[in-house]
Amino acid sequence: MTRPVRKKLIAIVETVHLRRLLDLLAECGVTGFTVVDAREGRGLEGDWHRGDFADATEKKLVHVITNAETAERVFAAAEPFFKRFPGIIYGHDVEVVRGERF
Amino acid sequence: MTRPVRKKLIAIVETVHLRRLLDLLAECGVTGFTVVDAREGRGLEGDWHRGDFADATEKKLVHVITNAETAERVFAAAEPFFKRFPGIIYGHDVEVVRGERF
Amino acid sequence: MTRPVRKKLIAIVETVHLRRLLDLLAECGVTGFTVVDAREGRGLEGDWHRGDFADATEKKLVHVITNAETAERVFAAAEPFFKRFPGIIYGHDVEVVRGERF
Amino acid sequence: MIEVISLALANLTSPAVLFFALGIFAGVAKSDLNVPEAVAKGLALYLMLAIGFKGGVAVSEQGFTAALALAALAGIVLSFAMPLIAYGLLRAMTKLDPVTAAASAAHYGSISVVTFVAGAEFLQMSGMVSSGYMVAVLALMETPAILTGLILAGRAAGSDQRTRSELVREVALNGSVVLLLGSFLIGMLSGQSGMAKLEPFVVDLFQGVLALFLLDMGLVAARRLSGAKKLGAGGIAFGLIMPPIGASLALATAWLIGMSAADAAALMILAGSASYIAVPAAMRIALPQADPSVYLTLSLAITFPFNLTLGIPLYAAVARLAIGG
Amino acid sequence: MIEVISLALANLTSPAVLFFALGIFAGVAKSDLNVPEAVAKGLALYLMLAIGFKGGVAVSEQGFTAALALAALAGIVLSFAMPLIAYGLLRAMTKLDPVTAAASAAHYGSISVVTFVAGAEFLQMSGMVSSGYMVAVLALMETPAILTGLILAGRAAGSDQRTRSELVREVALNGSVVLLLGSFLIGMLSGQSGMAKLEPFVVDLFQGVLALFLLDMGLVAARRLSGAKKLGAGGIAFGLIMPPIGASLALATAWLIGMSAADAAALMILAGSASYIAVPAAMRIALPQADPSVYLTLSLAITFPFNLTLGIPLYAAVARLAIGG
Amino acid sequence: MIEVISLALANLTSPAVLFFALGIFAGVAKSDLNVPEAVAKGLALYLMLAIGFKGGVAVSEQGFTAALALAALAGIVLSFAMPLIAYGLLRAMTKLDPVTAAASAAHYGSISVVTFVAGAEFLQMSGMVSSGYMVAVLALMETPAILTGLILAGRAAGSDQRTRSELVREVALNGSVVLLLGSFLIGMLSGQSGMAKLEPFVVDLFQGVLALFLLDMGLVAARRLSGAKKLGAGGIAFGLIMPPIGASLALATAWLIGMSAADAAALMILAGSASYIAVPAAMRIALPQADPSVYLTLSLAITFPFNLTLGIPLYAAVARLAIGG
Ligand SMILES: Nc1ncnc2c1ncn2[C@@H]1O[C@H](COP(=O)(O)O)[C@@H](O)[C@H]1O
Ligand SMILES: Nc1ncnc2c1ncn2[C@@H]1O[C@H](COP(=O)(O)O)[C@@H](O)[C@H]1O
Ligand SMILES: Nc1ncnc2c1ncn2[C@@H]1O[C@H](COP(=O)(O)O)[C@@H](O)[C@H]1O
Ligand code: NA
Ligand code: NA
Ligand code: NA
Repeated sequence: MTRPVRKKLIAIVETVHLRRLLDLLAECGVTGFTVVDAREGRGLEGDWHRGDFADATEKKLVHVITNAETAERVFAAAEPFFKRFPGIIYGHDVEVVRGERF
Repeated sequence: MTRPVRKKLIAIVETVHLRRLLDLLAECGVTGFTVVDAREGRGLEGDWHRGDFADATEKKLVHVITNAETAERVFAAAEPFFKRFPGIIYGHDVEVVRGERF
Repeated sequence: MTRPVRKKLIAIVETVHLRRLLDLLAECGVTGFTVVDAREGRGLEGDWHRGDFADATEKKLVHVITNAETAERVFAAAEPFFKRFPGIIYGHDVEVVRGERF
Repeated sequence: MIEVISLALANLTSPAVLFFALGIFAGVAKSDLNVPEAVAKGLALYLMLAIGFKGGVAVSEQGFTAALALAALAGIVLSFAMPLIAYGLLRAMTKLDPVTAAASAAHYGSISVVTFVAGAEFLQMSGMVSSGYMVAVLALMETPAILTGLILAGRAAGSDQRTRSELVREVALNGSVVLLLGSFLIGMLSGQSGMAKLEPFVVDLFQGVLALFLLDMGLVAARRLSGAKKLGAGGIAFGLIMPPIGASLALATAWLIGMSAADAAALMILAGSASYIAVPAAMRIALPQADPSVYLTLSLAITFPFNLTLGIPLYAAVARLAIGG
Repeated sequence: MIEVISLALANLTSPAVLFFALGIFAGVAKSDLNVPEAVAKGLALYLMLAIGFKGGVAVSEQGFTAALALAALAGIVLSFAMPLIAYGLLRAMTKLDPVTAAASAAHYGSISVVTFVAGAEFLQMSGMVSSGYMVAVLALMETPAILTGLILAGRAAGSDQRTRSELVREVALNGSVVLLLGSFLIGMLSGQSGMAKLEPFVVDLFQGVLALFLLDMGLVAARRLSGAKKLGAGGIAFGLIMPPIGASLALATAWLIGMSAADAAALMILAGSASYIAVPAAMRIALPQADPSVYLTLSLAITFPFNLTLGIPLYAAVARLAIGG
Repeated sequence: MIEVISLALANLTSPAVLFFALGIFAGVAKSDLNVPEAVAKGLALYLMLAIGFKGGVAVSEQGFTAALALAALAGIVLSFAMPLIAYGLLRAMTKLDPVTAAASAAHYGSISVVTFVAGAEFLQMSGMVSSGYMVAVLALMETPAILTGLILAGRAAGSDQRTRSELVREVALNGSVVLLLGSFLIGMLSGQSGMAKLEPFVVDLFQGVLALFLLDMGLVAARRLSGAKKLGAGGIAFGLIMPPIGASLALATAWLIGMSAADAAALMILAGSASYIAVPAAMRIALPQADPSVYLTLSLAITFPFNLTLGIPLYAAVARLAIGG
């Protein structure tokens, strides 16, 4: 059976900037998301671990399922965001059920 | 090198209904899964945050790698499930190693 | 708009072997990763739950975005790793922004 | 009268209530102050273990009595009955759909452990020492209301086998019920010799842990305040008048079965309080279509603060006036 | 004899054991009661810090003695030796593959901190005060058994360089070994003046924290009980007879080196207990092909409950009979 | 002099400092010992609640005085001023880019709660009891330095509206500021009657919780030590000389406004300490391009251990020599 295809986006963002990213998503028309705690990681800015007190470098993963146009808007808005703040964003197609939701 | 292709499914489900979903997966023939805690989210039913005591609206992410037929069965069984209970499910193709496992 | 395509890899690994896997990734040329705690799961070796004291069977999810060649090297190196230790690895294409990063 | 006011003021300046206010302030001001979820759950476990154990030790001295049995019965009847009133009021005062109204009503038949704990501290401060077995009454009142709520929602029978068994587990084997009753039994079995071992833990630390826990309750309640707009004036009014109504019913019941003023006050506090742990979880299982933001806001952001600050001293004063002692 | 039975009964009605039973009950009944993982780990850290520190302060008064050195040696020898017996029994009594049998055997050479802690409380209650340095013996017994287990599995040499270094870290620098020995040293260094500062924390709260921790142990053990079917009657029997066998060996050793009855009982408790933290982690690294559900079920769901309820009073009674005091 | 050395030695063998050393050892040796993040945050909340509350109760007895107002003013001025010196030194001693230097400088104007807490314990042990209101000074010193840091980075004005409002929240409503000042106020409002309720919690347990917390600080500091190589000799030297410089400035200020030796020592400890919670978070928001590994390593792995072991007794001795008492 073929099912509706939508975009899944994942962003990795610093906890201190999470609200800012969620607001950006909402402005782009995203209506649903799920946030997951990251434990540790490495990127251009070096290593970080959760529990290093200083939550300063702690990160979250934001999962979003949305339609193609909204995804395009998010990508466009996220590019300057992630030039300014640490983190990454990427996306790919997924099959969904109840496609009218997204 | 080409590798075997399988389906990855992700479901987001309320913690109180996690067992029910895992049983549904097992009935469909799923033999492996991994569950991750979600931290917060937004959907049709509004916002929720982990740590709001009332775990009533807390969610989990369930990751499943499985073959195409099993995935089809899961999608079919999940549709009524997620009409009844809050949450979403989606899937996409992935390359795996040790493909005979799934 | 078309965006650069990279590989996303996800590995599920026992916490006691996490460092070993991260070192393997670094040897393959991976420059960034993000680790997430898993809560519970099932596989060939049976069920496990976080908080069972004995963290002996606790697992982590490792997310990696990287280019195709590096991904190929990781897959090749991961195959013997996951024959020896419990866990799985899989991958798929994703669109990214700031593709030069990966 | 002056004494009542001075006790009410003493309540408002007790560290526990002030830490709750600090939590509300921090939450409303959007401070990043937060208590990690695991710590909050750990503190909640401690409070239930301690309150259950202390109650059990007290009963181990007094023994089982007819008064205990009567109190337990009274609590169960109140838990079954109060959702009926709550449902009627909610339907009259708000535009909530019937299922959400039924789910919310169930919360008011059940109880809030922390309200009881804070109330017990207040009673002690006022020289009104309630019986140890009121803890058992507390545990027994947690769940009957759920059944009434389901009947009101026309769902008691309609659900599938699986949901029913999940529900039984949530109702009879709910974590807080098991821990409260279990600790109560352990207190009864180990008595004074057990208390000698655990006293520094369950008695000395109690007020401090309560203060820290209430800080977190304030933060959570503040997060829920935003939901109050959705409730409307009718909903908010319900959250404020249902507690005194429940408490009045409890007073009448207490008077009927000849309770002491202190026990009557404790029963009023229980009846006036609303669940925010056991019942929401049960409602997510049995009535997933009910809107959780309604009942969580009512219980956490309206009724709990009201009881903690004004309700408890009010119930205590009325119990003393009506029953004497 | 009557005294023995009455002490055994007192053990069974101590809050700590009763909270363990409550945890088992809640787990078996599938209640949703649970202790957050972070809280359980925090409680475990507390117990190790407190037991280590108290032991160290005790030794700071007595000073290093030949008795201490002998006890340490005895513990290390027992830890190395017991897996040999355990392996033989497992191969005879069960159908486990050799590697899983070797991995499981290693657990029985090592020790369980919580069993020791509960045992120390019981001994104190029975008027048998063991020496402070038994805590050091405890820490020293944690890991030698791992080496024997690996030799039994034919793996001591076969593993790669990387695995060996991981293993050294797991064995010599295992978190619980470091915290126990570290707190022991800190207790020795800071002595009575340190104890004056930490007493309310490490002494007064101890029993309460232990009770809460055992509640969680019960929940975890109950979750593991389902694995008992897989073990079969032979496996279960092994989990019940290996502890007394280990304890008997310890008694003989204690008698040889002239230990007091209290220290002998403590050594028996250590020998009779089985690891469920340090050894499983080491086995996942060195012997990933061994089945973890076998050794975790044996250690947590069979041996631990046996020791906590019956084993401890049994060992204490035998030690007193055999050595006197 | 001999007394000074003996107090310094007593500091080094206090359980708190020894547990910090144990954490460093375990971290450097790559032991798997770790304190769950939620537990560490819970302990930090406890320490802030307890220190704030105790300070408030002390002030409730003394009342608001001119001395309090002067001390507060002195703290705020120091917090604003010290980053200027720190920035100059960093630019002279290291090759850091200006923005990272400015961000790091801000940390040294602000304070470290745990350093203050450990210092207050040391002062008490040495018979120097500082005023309760020093806790308010502590809270007031947390954030002014952030503004100076931003000005140094040329960013005070350049940031967008959104960043500014996030920053205000981080600065004025930072969790630790809110909890410290809030608990201080609650202590003032509830006074001795509140203290009677919370004493076993906020006083008796304090040293034990501090010891466990410092164990975790040691583990975290050890993880940060690897960043020290990147800092170079100049950076490390800065982390060691900036604290005494800040403390000297504080001594001069304390002398100017006529503080007691104990209060002067407390102010020196505050001035000498560097933030590792509030300021890093603010810097991630306002100056995301500054390198966090620089300021976290400086503050956690260089300055904190220095102050805990040598700085605190040094400042206390100097304050006593300079001011007498
Ligand atoms: N290639 C990658 N794959 C997965 N996660 C990454 C990758 N690069 C960066 N991250 C995550 O994003 C965070 C910030 O990245 P960066 O801005 O490069 O320091 C890192 O700490 C990682 O947690
Ligand atoms: N579009 C989406 N993208 C990611 N997560 C979602 C999305 N929609 C819903 N969710 C998650 O699923 C939960 C339940 O969704 P709902 O049933 O729509 O309230 C939400 O609270 C989110 O955590
Ligand atoms: N098919 C699967 N889908 C998702 N997660 C899996 C799957 N198989 C295994 N896992 C995860 O990987 C862990 C180890 O797998 P195994 O080596 O098969 O025991 C399991 O406990 C699960 O957490
Ligand atoms: Na009620
Ligand atoms: Na043993
Ligand atoms: Na400073």
